[in-house]
Amino acid sequence: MNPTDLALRLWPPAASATAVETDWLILAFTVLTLLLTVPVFVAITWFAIRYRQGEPADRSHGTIRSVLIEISWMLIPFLLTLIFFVWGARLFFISKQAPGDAMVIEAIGRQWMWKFQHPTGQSEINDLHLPIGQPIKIRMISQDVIHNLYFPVFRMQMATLPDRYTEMWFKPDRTGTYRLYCSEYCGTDHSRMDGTLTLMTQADYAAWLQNAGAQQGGQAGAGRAIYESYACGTCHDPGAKVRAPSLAGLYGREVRLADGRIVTADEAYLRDKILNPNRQKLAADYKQVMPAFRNVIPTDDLDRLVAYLKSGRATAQQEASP
Amino acid sequence: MTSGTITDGPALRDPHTPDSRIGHGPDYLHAEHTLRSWFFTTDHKRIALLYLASITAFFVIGAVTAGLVRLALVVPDGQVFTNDTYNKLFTIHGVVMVWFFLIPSIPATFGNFLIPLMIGARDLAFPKLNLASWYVFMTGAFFTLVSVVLGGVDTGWTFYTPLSTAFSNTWVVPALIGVTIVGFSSILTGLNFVVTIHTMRAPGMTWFRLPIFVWTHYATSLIFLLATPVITVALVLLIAERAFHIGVFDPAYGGDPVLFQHLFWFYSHPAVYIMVLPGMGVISEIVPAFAQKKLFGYRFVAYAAIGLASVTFFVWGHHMFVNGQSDLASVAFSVLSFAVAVPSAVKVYNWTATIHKGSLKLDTPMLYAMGYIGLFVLGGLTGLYLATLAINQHVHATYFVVAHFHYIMVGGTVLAFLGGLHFWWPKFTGRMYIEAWGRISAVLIFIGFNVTFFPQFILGYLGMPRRYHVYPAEFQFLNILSSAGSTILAVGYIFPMIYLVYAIWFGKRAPANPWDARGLEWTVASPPPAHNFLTEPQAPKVPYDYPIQARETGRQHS
Amino acid sequence: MSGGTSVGVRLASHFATVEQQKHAAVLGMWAWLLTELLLFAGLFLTALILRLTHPEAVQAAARHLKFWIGAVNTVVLIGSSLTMSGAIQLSRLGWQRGMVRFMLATAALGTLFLALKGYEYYADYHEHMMPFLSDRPYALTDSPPSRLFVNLYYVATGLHGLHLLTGIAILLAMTRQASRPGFLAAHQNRIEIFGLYWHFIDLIWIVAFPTLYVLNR
Amino acid sequence: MFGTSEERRILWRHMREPVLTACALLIMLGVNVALGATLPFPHVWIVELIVAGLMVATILAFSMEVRREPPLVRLFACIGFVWVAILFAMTLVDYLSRR
Repeated sequence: MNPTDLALRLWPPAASATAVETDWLILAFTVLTLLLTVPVFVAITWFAIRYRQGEPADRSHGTIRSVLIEISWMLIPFLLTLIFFVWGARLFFISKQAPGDAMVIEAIGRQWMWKFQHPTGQSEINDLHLPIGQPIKIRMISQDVIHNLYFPVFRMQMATLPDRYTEMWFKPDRTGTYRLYCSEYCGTDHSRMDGTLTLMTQADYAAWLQNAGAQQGGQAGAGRAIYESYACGTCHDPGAKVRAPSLAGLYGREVRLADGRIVTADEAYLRDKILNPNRQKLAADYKQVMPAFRNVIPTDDLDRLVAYLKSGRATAQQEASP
Repeated sequence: MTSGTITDGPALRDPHTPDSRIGHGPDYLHAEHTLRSWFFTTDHKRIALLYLASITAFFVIGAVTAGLVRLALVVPDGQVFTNDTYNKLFTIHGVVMVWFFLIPSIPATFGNFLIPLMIGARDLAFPKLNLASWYVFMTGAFFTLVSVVLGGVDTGWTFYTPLSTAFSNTWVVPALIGVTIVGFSSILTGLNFVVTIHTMRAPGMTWFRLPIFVWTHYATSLIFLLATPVITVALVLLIAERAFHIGVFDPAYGGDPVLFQHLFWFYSHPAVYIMVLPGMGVISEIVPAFAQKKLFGYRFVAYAAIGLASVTFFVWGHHMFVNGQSDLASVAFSVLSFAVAVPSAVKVYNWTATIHKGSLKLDTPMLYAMGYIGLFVLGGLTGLYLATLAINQHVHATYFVVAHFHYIMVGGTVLAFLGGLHFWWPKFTGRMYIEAWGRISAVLIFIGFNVTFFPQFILGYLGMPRRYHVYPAEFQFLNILSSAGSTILAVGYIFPMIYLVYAIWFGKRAPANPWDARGLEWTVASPPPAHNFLTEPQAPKVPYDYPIQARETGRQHS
Repeated sequence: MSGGTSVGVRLASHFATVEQQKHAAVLGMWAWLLTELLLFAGLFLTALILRLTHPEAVQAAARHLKFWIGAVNTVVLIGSSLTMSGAIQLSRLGWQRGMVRFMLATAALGTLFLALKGYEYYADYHEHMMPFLSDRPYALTDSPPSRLFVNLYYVATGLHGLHLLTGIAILLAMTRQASRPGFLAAHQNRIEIFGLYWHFIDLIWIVAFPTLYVLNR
Repeated sequence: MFGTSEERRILWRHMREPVLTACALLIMLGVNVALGATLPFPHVWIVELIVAGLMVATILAFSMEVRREPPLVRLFACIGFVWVAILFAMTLVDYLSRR
């Protein structure tokens, strides 16, 4: 389906269970809104006609227990709307907890384009192809200003920040071609930072991956090349002249720092150490000699490098060399 | 008089109000005539008119840029302007409308003019400071206009980092300086109001005899005092960031851009109530006057103003649900945002109850007030949609948000401003405008507004992001509808500018109390004498002492 | 020392009573101080967030601040608060000349504070601790986030210094007015109001000194 | 400067409170400086913060004479700190619960 098929559309398509539930949420909320507002509108109009100056009407007032009235119209609408807070918060938390088997897409926003990388290494600019029936987690970061990756069809968006990874996940359940946008204003060509989301069956997706045939070998494979090109091995390979911590099997291990703390070498740690090795987390028993790679290594290269370090290959590679 | 056909309008309906002007000294407009007597005046009424002229000029700038934005969006492929020009247009629209029209609109004009009159004082507590606040305002305006003349700003009115500090190539610093300075004008106005309301009330004018207008301005002034300095310091850091790269908000050095958003919204969310609360005050004056009935639930409405001004400081994070804020913070801010519904509901239901069994006159101010109630209710409830976490994940930063806050700011503040302008125009100028024209433009504005902004709710839910110059073609129909509505709105805005100004010279002379309204401001001549009260003002025993009253006693009223 | 002159406040035309006028002035100054407090609170909050996000870098930066100059400066400001209190007390007694001397002492202590602060900036400059100067190398380049704290320190102390400078200027202008006889008879409350402002600048420094110099060591 | 003993007596009567206030502030400052210079135990910042809070309270209550002011002024003196607490608390909810 082409998104431009309909000149006037009044409801957006939905392609995930969360999106459908969000639609129900807003519809139910609208019903409540109407219940709360229509009486006010009708009353104002009716009073305006009925009690116009000069109209003969009964304007006498009996005793009014105004405190009771006030408290009831303060609390009843509030409590009714709180139902929607709870419902909305529940959906929000579901959308924050990605299932463990989610397929991870790396996304990078920069002025003014999106770059997506599939777990198998293929990457696309602005467009994104995804399989249905499979939870998908997008890990994203920005290279410059704050962007915001927005998929109306999943009723979902999340900011990409320049300094840390953010995530969102969804499970597409309907094929088709839809839109994706940057929804956080990001400068001159903000409105050009959009693209097409294509949802396809698992088989079609596999075929597409074959044909797309970008860099094979995946993130980690590409990362090995990065590792070489930045000559990380000069110091970090076993037997190197400069004494630096071995990176074999580093990922996930506990590291003792110079100030006595113990931290887990997670992804953020690796990333931080590469960009800014001298910042705060000097590993114990080592001197500070590594140059900072902030503003040196592009974000996508860094992602691949970290993926390489995370993969078992770094271990195997280094243990193989004498 | 040209208005012979409509002399039966409500203006002169009440024959008993004596024209107390007769036999006394000149009114404030005619006390002096030199230019100097205007630009160096310390009379709160003249300063109010200086503000009125200035913010009207800024309203025109803001409205023209809005018109150009709507013009650009008639076509989806962005062929009217370059992207850069479009971005500058909506930035100017936002900056000018927020800081140079909406925030000072009602407080600096009506508040300045009416608060001393309503509480029975000769002036505000610090008249020179009041004049100084106008000069500070104009200085800030100067810097902002300089940035526009030099080539404009393209950051959006929110100035998010690091776009505004490290990436934009436009005149950000002069615009930031302008906004920083104009904040001080707000602070000085708020300070003056707080002190005046506390210390300058006439003998017998206790807190619960004050009009709600004064209560809402008191609440607004507290926000001025407590919120504005935080954005001042945030903007100072932003200026330092841009000029010296101090890095506090710059991720390149380890700074956190989200911290700027926290500081920004700590002010800018309460700023919404700076715009809304004074409007609620205006409506609370108009509705009882045109229903000839005591305001229902006076104390609750008064407390609700203070309640809104306090609760609003706990909800700013609902602007940041998808901006990298922690989930726990998002949930906390979400539930607190729902609490805003309580005092808002108090206001709306009490206005409706006030109309019940009143004796209604549907004159221009009342038409605006009824429009206000309807649009404010829609704007407020769609605000709850946005505070709902799951819905926000979808419609954040889309046209749904744009529609929502225009329902609050145009449907709310601007309609209240226009309603108040018509309600007190006879008091300001001593002249009546032509009622028929007033009613026509009120209806035009209501229709034009809804045609302009209701389609934007749909556009937003369909997923059209805001600040998009080039947009997918399937959104074109609704955008054209919206642009068409804006032309109706524009006509509705132009009419009052003509007939109100016309009335200054050619309108029928207004009596002291053309609407048979209660409140001390209606006991003095129109326009008021230079020093407000010729005799000691007598505070009423009961506020809103209208003929029709709903009472606990069950006593009958006609 | 001559005995006290009469003490009072001249009524401005738009007030009904002198009491009302004095009350308005005190309340007005407190309202202003509210905004000042929130203004500096934004900076202190930023400092706290920096400390939370970059603890080591902030400590490294804070250790480079001139702790002892900061401490001495705090003593100077506490002293100036004392002399300001003295001026207020004497104004109530109507001892105008003594009051003027106390005011001059206050201004002198304020100036001493600024002078010490200036020396501190000068020393920082020499030690390459001015990271916001783009053409001058920065001492702690190995810890980029430390520059955030150091820069924030300049913004905060600069803003405080600006307030102090304004205070000294107002104080000197008032001293000039008060050197003419009859000042206290017409404007005694100006001293009280200004005293609130001066003590408040002191208060801000009392918060700023631990926030910037002490807590992060 | 203050000639007669009578005048000195009056002066001292009026200056006693400011002088005592200043002494108290200097002592508290001394404690904070000593703690800051020696760092005797971890988390000393808690003590330092409490001392700084006491100094602020002392200035408010004695130097600025809040305790002699009417309730309205006391309210104004407090309300600013309440709002600072709102600003800090709500912002920290975000920063302390970030992953």
